[in-house]
Amino acid sequence: MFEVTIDQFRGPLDLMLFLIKEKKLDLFNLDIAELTLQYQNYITSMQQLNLEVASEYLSELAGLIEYKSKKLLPRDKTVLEAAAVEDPKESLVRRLLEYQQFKDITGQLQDRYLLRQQIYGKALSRKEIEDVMPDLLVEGNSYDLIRAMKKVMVRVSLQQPFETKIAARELSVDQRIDMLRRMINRFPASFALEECFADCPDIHLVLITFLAVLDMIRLGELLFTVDGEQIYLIRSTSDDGYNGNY
Amino acid sequence: MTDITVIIEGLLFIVGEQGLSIEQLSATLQCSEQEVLKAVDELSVFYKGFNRGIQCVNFGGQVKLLSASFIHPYAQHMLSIQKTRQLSQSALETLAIIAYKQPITRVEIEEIRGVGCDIMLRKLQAMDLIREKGRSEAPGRPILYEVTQDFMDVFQLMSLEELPKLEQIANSSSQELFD
Amino acid sequence: MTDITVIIEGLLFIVGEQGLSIEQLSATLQCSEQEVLKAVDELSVFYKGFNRGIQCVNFGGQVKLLSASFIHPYAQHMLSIQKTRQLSQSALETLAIIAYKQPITRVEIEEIRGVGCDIMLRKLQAMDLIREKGRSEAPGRPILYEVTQDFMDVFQLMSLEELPKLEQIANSSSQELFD
Repeated sequence: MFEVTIDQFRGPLDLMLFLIKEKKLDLFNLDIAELTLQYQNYITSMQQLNLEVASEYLSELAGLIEYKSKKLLPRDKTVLEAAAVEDPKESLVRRLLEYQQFKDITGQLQDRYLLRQQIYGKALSRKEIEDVMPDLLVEGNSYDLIRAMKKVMVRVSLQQPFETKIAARELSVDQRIDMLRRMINRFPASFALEECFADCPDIHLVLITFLAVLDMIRLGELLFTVDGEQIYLIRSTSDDGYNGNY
Repeated sequence: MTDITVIIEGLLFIVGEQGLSIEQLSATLQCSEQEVLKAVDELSVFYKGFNRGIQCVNFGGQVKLLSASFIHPYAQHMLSIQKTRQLSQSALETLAIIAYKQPITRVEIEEIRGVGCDIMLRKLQAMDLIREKGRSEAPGRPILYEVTQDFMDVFQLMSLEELPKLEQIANSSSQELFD
Repeated sequence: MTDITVIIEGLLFIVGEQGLSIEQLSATLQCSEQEVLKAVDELSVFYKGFNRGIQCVNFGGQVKLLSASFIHPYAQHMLSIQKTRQLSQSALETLAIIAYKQPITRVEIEEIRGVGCDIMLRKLQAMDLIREKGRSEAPGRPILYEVTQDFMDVFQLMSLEELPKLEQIANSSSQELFD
């Protein structure tokens, strides 16, 4: 049984590279039948765990099975040569090698990115040169703004299904706390406990939410009072020391 | 320069024209105000010692780096020949979100755009297109942003009412998706 | 430092993090790009030569002053700077492919990665790390993507040439696969 989950892979090629390494397959003399078997086992075990397997993984699986079955068919050399098609094995190996190259470069990019995050620029000195600043440096009109807002809205509406999918997945208590913090911002200073469950599609999330609320009370972010059978939560107004001033 | 002087130089650079007080520096570096003053002196002398485009000044206990004044005519020339700047798509999107939803916090903008926009907000602020408008009541009391008078000028708006309602945009954009 | 170097230092200080291109400097100072390049070199060497809290960099032809990296912990302490965000592996892969193969269409990127990346491309565009660069002649005339000036900045690249050659990576990585 694998201890890794599908989420750790960035796609079917990443998974194949993992299997090739894990099963010590020879990339330059790739046994497609063996790779197909391993890949299929993996996908099946993920599906048995009820993990969602993206369609990309399944379409590559179909491709692998096709390669494998072609290999089993009796070869007709003349047909193959006449068609002058690339050997499917070679093309798969080429794709894997190319993908591996880009996978390798990401480490370097990540390092460079993190280093750059640690050095800062300074803002434009406005006061120093105020008297020489021309009035308008920027050009634009209201149509630019409306178009930009349209783009934002289209993107948000396209992303909605993805976000719902994530919400329906299992959340950790910490993740739920982050969500609650944002939700609670929009609530009045005191509100009923039930408000926190308003977006819970199942009992599991209700439980996680309850744990999250308890934790937030422990952290002092929420206070609670009991009125009859009704529990009310109150946002703690204590300043946590954050002030954006220098 | 000594280590503490170098760190002070870096910090003064980052905060820019706002500068830092001797107390702030001493608290950050966990050393005495005497030591800070000595380091600031060393820094001023270092900048004076060379022919430099930057100077280090201490005005009433507020230490800052400034450009040397003979630079200003060049800066003026530079700005006058600069072509009008085109706002990038992400700048426009950020401005649009603020104009429609103001006052709004950084986190709320990031939720809508799906990407961080800390640097973008600083750029827009430096361009005087947005400004800080108090703080939200939310935990951490994050800064609220709103658009400025300059924003209205740049986009030729009499008031924000002139922008179409979001529902109108939504209707037209969903059509656009399917044609 | 020579006069022109001093003026460049002052101008770079004033404009801050957006920096100035060699062309902008040459137009402002009314001198050749060669002279500007020489002065910028002199400035970089001057900053490197001392133990300094500021550095002069050239990322993708945009010259700017930035704080030295060892200032980071102090700045973080003083300015309550938010934690550095990591880019996801998928974002990095997509960016790497574009940087090496640009201009490139979405379909070509998806062929290499083996997964769809429509939303990823839009996020990277919103972050100003990639931009549209016309359309391919291929059927359907798909959009071509390339990396932006901001990409050069966030990965501290003077030019894309600085990235390792792909063949070099291929050799080392295939070895790595089998040890």
